[in-house]
Amino acid sequence: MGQTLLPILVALPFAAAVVCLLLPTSQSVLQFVRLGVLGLVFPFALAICKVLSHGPLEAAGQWLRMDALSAYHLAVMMLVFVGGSCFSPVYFRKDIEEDHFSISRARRFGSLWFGALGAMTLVLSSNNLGILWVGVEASTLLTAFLICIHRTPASLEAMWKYLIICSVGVAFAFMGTLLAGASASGRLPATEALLWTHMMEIAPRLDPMLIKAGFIFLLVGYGTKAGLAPMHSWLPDAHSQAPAPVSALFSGFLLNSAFYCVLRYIPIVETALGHSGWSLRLLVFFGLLSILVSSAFMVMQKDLKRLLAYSTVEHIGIMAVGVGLGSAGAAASLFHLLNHSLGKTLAFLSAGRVGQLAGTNEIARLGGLLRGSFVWGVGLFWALLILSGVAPFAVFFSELQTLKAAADQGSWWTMGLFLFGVGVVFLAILRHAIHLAWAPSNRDVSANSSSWLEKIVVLCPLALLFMLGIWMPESLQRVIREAAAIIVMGGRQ
Amino acid sequence: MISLSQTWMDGLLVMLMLTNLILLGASRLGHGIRLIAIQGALLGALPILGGQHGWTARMLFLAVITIGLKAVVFPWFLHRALRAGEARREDNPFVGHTASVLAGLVMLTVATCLSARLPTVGAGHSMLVMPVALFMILTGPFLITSRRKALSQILGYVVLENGMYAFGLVMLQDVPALVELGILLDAFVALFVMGAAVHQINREFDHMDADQLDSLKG
Amino acid sequence: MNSLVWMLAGLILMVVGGFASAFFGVRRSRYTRQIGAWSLAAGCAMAMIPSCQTLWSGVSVQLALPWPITLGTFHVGLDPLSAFFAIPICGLSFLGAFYGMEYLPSNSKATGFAWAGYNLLVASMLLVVLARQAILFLTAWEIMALASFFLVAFENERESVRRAAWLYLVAAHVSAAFVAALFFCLGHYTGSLDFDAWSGGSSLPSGIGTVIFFLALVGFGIKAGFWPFHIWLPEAHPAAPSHVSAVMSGVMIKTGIYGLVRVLTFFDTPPMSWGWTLVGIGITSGVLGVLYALAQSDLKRLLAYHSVENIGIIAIGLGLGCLGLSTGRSLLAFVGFAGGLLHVLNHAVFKGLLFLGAGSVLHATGIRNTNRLGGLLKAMPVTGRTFFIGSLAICGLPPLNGFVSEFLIYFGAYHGAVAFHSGLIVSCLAVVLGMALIGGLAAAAFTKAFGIVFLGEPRSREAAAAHEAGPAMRAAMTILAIFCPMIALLASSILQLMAPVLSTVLHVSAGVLTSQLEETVYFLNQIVMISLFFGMVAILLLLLRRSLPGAKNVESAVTWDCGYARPSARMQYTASSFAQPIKALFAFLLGSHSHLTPPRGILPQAIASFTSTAPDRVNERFYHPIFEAILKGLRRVRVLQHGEVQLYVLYVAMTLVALLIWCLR
Amino acid sequence: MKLLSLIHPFLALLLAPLLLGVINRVKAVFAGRRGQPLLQAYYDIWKLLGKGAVYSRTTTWVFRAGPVIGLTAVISALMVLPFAGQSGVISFSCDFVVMAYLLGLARFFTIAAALDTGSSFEGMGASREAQFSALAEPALLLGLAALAVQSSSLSLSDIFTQLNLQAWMKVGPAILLVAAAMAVVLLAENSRIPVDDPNTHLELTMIHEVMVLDHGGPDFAYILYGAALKLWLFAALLVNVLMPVQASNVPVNFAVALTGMFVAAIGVGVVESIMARLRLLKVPQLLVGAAVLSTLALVLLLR
Repeated sequence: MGQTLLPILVALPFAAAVVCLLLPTSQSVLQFVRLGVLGLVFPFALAICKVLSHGPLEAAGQWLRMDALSAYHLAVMMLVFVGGSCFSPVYFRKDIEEDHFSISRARRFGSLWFGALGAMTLVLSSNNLGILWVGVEASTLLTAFLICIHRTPASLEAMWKYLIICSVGVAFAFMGTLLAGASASGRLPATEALLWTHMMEIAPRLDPMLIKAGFIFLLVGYGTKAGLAPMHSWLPDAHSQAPAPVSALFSGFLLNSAFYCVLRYIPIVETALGHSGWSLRLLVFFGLLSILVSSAFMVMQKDLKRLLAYSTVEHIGIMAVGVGLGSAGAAASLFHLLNHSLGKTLAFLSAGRVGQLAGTNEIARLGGLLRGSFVWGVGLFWALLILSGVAPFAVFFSELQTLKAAADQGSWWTMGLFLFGVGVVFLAILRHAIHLAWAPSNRDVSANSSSWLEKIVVLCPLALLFMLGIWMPESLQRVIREAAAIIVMGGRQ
Repeated sequence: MISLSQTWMDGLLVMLMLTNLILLGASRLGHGIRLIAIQGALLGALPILGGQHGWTARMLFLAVITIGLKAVVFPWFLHRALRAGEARREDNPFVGHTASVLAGLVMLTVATCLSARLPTVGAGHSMLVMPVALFMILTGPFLITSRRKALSQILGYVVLENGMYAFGLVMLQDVPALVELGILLDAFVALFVMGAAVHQINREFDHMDADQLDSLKG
Repeated sequence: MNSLVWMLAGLILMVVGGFASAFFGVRRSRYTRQIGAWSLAAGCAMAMIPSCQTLWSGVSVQLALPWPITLGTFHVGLDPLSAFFAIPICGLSFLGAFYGMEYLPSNSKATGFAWAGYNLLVASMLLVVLARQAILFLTAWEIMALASFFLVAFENERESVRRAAWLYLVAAHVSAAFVAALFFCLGHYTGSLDFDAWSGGSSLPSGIGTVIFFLALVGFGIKAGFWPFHIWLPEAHPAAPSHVSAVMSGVMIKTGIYGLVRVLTFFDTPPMSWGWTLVGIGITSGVLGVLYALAQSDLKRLLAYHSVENIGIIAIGLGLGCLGLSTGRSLLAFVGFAGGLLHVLNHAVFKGLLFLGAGSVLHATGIRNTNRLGGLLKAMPVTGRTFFIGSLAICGLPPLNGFVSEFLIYFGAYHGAVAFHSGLIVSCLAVVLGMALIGGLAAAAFTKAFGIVFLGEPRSREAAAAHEAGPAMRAAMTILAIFCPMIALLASSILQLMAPVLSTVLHVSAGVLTSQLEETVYFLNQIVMISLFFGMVAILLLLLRRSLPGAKNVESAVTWDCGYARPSARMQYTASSFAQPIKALFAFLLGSHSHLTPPRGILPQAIASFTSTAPDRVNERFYHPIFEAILKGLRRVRVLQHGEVQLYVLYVAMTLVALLIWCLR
Repeated sequence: MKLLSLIHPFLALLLAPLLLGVINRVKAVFAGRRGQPLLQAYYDIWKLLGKGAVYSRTTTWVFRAGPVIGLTAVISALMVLPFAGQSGVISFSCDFVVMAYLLGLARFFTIAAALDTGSSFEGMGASREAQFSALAEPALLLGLAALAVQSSSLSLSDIFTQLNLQAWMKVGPAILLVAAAMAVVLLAENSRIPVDDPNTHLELTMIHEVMVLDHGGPDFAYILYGAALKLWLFAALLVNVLMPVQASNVPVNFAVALTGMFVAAIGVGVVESIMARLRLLKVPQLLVGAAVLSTLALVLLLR
C-alpha cells in the first residue's frame, strides 16, 4: 500500500503543476488550484489515516517514509493549502478585473503553488536526510518566484533577499547534513547512511563532535528558513510583499516545514549525546531570542503584513521553546503548530483582503473594521486576538502547555522571559487590533459585503480554534503524543 | 603513510585555498568569474586524483559533470549576466580588497582551529579537507556580506557551495549519488534562479547594486 | 441531582442567552434586551439558589467532569468561600441587568453584543469562583477579562475609551501571566494542577511559599486594583456602560480578592511578612485611593478610585487576619477575615449602587464632570436619595453596612494593638491611623460627590434639564439602597452565616469558631442597639420639630449670600474648589499639576484660566519610565532590520561561527 | 447596664448649654465686660424653637435633615460615654469607634446641608470642615488607641476605669500627651479658637458658623443644642482622662466630674480669650500636631 501511495503523493502535486501550465485562462487556473487542492485532500487524508492507524508507511527502499510526526505536519499543511487555495480566486479576482493577472502569471502562480506543495510533501515524506534537504531547497526556489507574482520593485527586492539569505541558510543546512552523514561514516554501510531510521538505530554510536557541529549547521541553516531570530531578517520583507495567499502559505507552513527538518534531527542528536539536552537548550535559546526580537518589532510596527510576519517569528520561537522543554513541551509545540497555522493563515488572508480593498497595508490608515459586517475585518480582528493568545482559543492553551512544561522542568528563567516576551507581543498586537477595529479611518472597507464562501473561509478556522480550545479530541491528543514521542526519542518508548 | 593520491589531493586543496584568497582580493568581476571556473575545475579533479579506490565509472562521471557545470556552464552563464549589466568592477566594497585578504587569513585561522577540534573521518583522507572546506564556507558568506554587486554575491554563494562540495566529495565518496545530485541540483538551480532574479532586478532597477535594495526595513 | 449541575446550567443559559441577544441585535430586533436581560436574570437565579444553600448549610459540593484538553479537567466545586463570592456576583449582576435594559440604547447593533459581553462576563466570574483546577480557572479568568474588555470598549468611537480598553486588557493579561506562573509554580512542587492537591501547602520547600504569595499578590492584586497595580481601574471603569462599571467595580475586582483568599487557604500558617505586606498595601491603597478620588472631577473616575480605597480596606482586613493566623490570635484572625470579607459584600452593594446612580446622572444629563452638574436631587429624587445612602455607606458611617465591616477591622486593629506583640502592634496602629484618615477623607470625597452633583443649583443647561431614571433603573438602585441598612441591622446573623466561610479560610471546623463568633456577635448587637436608639431619637426629634408652634410658619427665599440679591449658579462652590484645600495639603502625595494664566492689566483682555489635574503618580513615576525604557530598548533592537541584505547574511554567518566556536571550544 | 449609667445622659442633656454660658462669661470677664447671662444659651434655644423657618428655594430635604440627624447623632454618641466613674449606657469593645463615627455622621449631614443651599460661603465652610475633620479623626482615634494600650482594654468604660492614679504614676507623661491631643481635638471639633471663631462676623473666615448661615428657627435651635452637647461630649472625654477619680461615693464622683466639666469650660474660655485665631493654612499643622502627640504617647507607652 505505502509502496505506491507515498510516491503518488509526492508526484501528484507536480503533475498538477504541469497541468496548470496548460490551462487556457487565468480564471480556469485559479479554479483548478482550488479544486485540485481540494481533490488532493483525499489521497493525503488516506495516507494520514493509514499512518495513524497502522503505523509508519515506507516506500522506495525506505527513502520515503511517513510516521506520525510527518502525518501530523502533512495534515496541517493541507489545512493551510486548502485555506489558501479557496481564497486565491477571491483575492485575484480584483487583479483579473484590472488586467494585472495575465494568463502567464496565472500559470506561473498555479504551477509554483502546486510545486511548493509537492516539494513540501517531499520534505515531509522523506526518510533520507539528503532528500529532506533537497525538498527544502526545492521549496525555497519554487516559492521565491511566488513572492513576485506581481512584479514590483519592492517584491523583487523581497525576493532577492529571500533568495540570498535562504540559499545561504539552506547551504549551511546541506553542510550540516554532510557532517551528520560524516558522523555516521564507518558505522553504517554507505548505501544506508543518511537514512533517518538507520541513523536513529546507531545514534548512540555517532561521533559526538561531528554531530554537534552538524547540528549547529543544521539549526542555523534550517533555522534561517524557519525564521528563528537572528536569521529571520528575510521574513518580514517576503511576507509583506507577497500576495496574501502566498504570505499565508509562507507563515502557515513553509517555515514549519523547515522547522520540521530540525525536529527530525533532534532525537538523533540527543541520543548521540546521551540525552544531555544540549540541542534542546540551543532551541530554547533561539526560541526565546525569537520571541524577544520579534516583540521589539511588533510594538511600533506600521505595516500590517509585517506585523503578522513578526508574529510568525514569535510563534516559531514559541514552538522552538516548547520543543526545547522535553516531551510535554514538544506536545505543546506541535499543538501550537496547528493553532498557529490556522490562525496565521486566517490573519494573512484577512489582512490581504482588507489591504487590497483599502489600498494600503499601513495600520495607521486602516480602521473601523468592526463597524460594518465585513467578514474579513472580523476575521482579521479575531485572528490578531487569537494569535496574541486570548482565551478560550487554542493558542492560549498551547502557550499554557508550554509554560507548564517550563515550570515542570524548573526552568524559571525560561518561564519568565517567555512570559515577558509574550506579554510585550500581546500589548503590541492588542494596540494594533484595537486601532484596526474601531479607529476612525477614511479608508473604510467595512461596508463591503462578502460571499458565503468567504464567510466559510473566515469562520471555519475561528470555529476550529475555538473548538480546539475548549474541547480537544482524544484522537488528536493521541496523534500529538505519538508525534512528540518521535521528536523526543525517535519514536521508541 | 602518505600515499600519492593524498599528495595530489593536498595539492588540489591548497590550490583551492589560494584561489579563494585571490578571489577575496579580486576587484574585477570578470576576474572573479574566471577564478570560480578554476575552482570548478579543481573540484572536478578532486575525485579523480584523490580517489582511494582507483577510478570508477561513477567518479569519472562525477568529475565530468562537475567540470562541465562548474567550470564551463556556470561561468558562461555568469558572464552573460555580467555583460547584461553595466558594472564591470566591484569598485567600492564594504570591506576593501586588501582588508578582505587579511580577513581571509583570519578566517583561515579560525577554520583551522575549528577543524582541529573535529575528528577526522576515514583514515585515508587528507588533513586539509576540513580546514579548506570550512574556510570556503566562511569565505562565501563573507563575500556576500562585504560586496555590493549582486553578481559578487552570487560568486560568494558559489564559493560556499564549492566548499561544501569539496567536503562532500572527499568525506562521503561512498554515499550513493544522492548527495552529489543534491549538490548539483542546488548549485544548478540556485545559479539559474539567482541569475534569473538578477536579470529581473536589472530590468526593474537599472542597476545591480544589492546594497541599494534596502527600501524594506523595520 | 448535584446542585452544581444546576448552577452550570444557569451559566450556560446566561451565555446562550447573551449570544442569542447578539444575534437578535444584529437584526435590530426589539427582543434584544429582553432576551439578554431575562436569560441573565434566570441564570443568576439558578446560580443563586445552590450558592445560598451551600452558605446556609456549610456543605461543599464538587463536580469533576472529563474535559478533553491536555492539562485540564473540568473540576468545579462550591464551598462556602465560593458561595460567599458567588452571591454578590449573582445579585448585583441580576440588578445590573434590569438597569441595563433601560440604560443601553434600545435598538442599536452594539446593544446585542453588549448583552453578550455582559452575560459572558457574569458567567465567567461565576466560573472563576467555582473552578477547582488551574487551567479551568485561568480560562475563566481570561474570558472574564476578554468579555469585560469588549464592554469597556463599548463607546469605541472615543480615543480615550480605546486607550482605556487597551490598558485594561493588557493589565488583565499581565495579571493572568502572574497567576499562571503562580499555578505552575505550585504545580511544579505538588505535581498537580488541582486546587485540592494544593491545600495544606506546608509541603513546599521553605521560601517557595513566599514566592507564591507574592506572585498571587501581584497577579490577583492587578485584578483587584491594589496600589500600585490599580492604574487600569480609573481608566476602564468610567469607560464602560454604567451597569457594567457597577458589576466590574462591585464584583469583578473582587475575584482578585477571591483568588488571594483562595491561595491563602492553601497555607496553614502564613509568615508575619505576608500580613505586613497586605496591611501595608491596604493602607497605601486606601489612603492614596481616596486622595486621588478626591482630586477627580469625573464622577465615574472618582468612584473608580474609591474602589481602590475599598480594596485597600479589604486588604487591611485580610492582612490583619493573616497576622492573627501567624501569631496564633484566633480572635484577630477571625475578625480580620470577617471584616475583609464582609467588606467585599458591602462594597459590592454600595459601589454597585453608586455606579448605577452615576449612570443615571450620565444618562439624564450626558455629563460626567461634577463641576458642571448640580441640583439634581430635585429632578431625580430617587437617584439622589439612593446615591445619598450609598455615599453614607461607603464612608463607613453608622447605621449603614459599610460601618459594620470597617468596625470589625477597627476592632481587629485595636485588639492587636493591645496585645503587646511587637510584630503586631506597629502594623495595627498603622491600621488605626490609616483607617481614620481614610474615613475622614472618604467623608470629604462623598460630601463633595453628593453635594456638588445633587445639591445646590444646576451648573449647566444639561443639568437643569435632567429627568429621573426609568422604573427599572430606579428599582435596581432602590433595592441596593435598601440592602445598605439591612446588612447593617442583620450583621450578626450575616456573620453567623459567614462562619463556614471563615472556617474554610482559617482551616478550622466551624465549631471551633463559636467563642469568637459569640464575642463578635455581642458587639454587633450592641451596634444594632445604638442604631435603633439612633432611629428612635431621630423620629422623636422629627416629631418634636413638627409639633413646634412655628412648624407651619415656613417662608421661602433665596439663599443668603451676604446681601447679594441675585446669586447665580456659577457663584457656587465647585467640586474642584471643594477639594482644593485637601489637594493642596496632600500635594506631596498627589503631585497634582496646576496651570495658571492670571489676568493681566487693569482691564484684562486675554482670558485668564486655571486648570488643575491629578495624573496618577504611579503612572507618571513608575510605569511610564519603565515603559519608556522598554520602548527605548526595543527601538535599539529595531536597528537590526535596516534593509541591507548583506548584513542579514552576516547575522546568519555570525550566528553560525559563534555557535561553532562556542560548541567546539 | 446600671441605672446609674443613665444619669450621665440626662445630666448632659440638661447642663450642656450651660457650658456655653460659662465659656462666654469667662471671655466677658477677660474682656472686662459683664457679659451674657450664664443661661443665655437656654434662652436662645427656647426662643428659636418658638420661631418659624425660612428656607431657601434651592434647598431640599437634606437641608432640613441636617440639624435633626446632627443632634440625634450626638445624643446617640453620648450613650457610650462613661462619666464620673459610671460606665456608659452601652458599653462594648471599641465603642469609641462608634462614637467617632456617629460624630462623623453628624458632620456628613451638616456638610451636606450646607452644600444644599448652593451658597458659595457655605460651600467654603463645608470644604474646610471636611478637611479639618479628616485630620482630627486620626488624632482622636490614635489618642484613644494610646489609652486602650495603656489599659489593655477596648471599651471606653473599661479604659477609664483602668485609668486611675496608679496609671498616672506609671505613665503620667504619656497620658498627659494624650490629654493634650484630646484638648486640641476638642477645640477643633467644637469650632473654638484657635481653629475657628464662633463669634466672628466675617463669613470668609468662618468654618462651622458659616455652614449654618441659612439655618434659622427650630433648625438652628437643634444645631445650637447639638453643638453644646458635642462640647459636653469632648469635655467629658477630657475630664475622664485628666480626673481619674473613682471614689466609692457616687455623689462625690459626680460632683468632682461636674466640677471638672466646668473647669474644662473655663479652660476653653481662657484659651479663647488669650489666643488669636490661627490662619486657616496653619490649622492642619495643629491637627497633625495633635496626631503626633497621640503617636508620641503610644511610643512612650510601648517603650
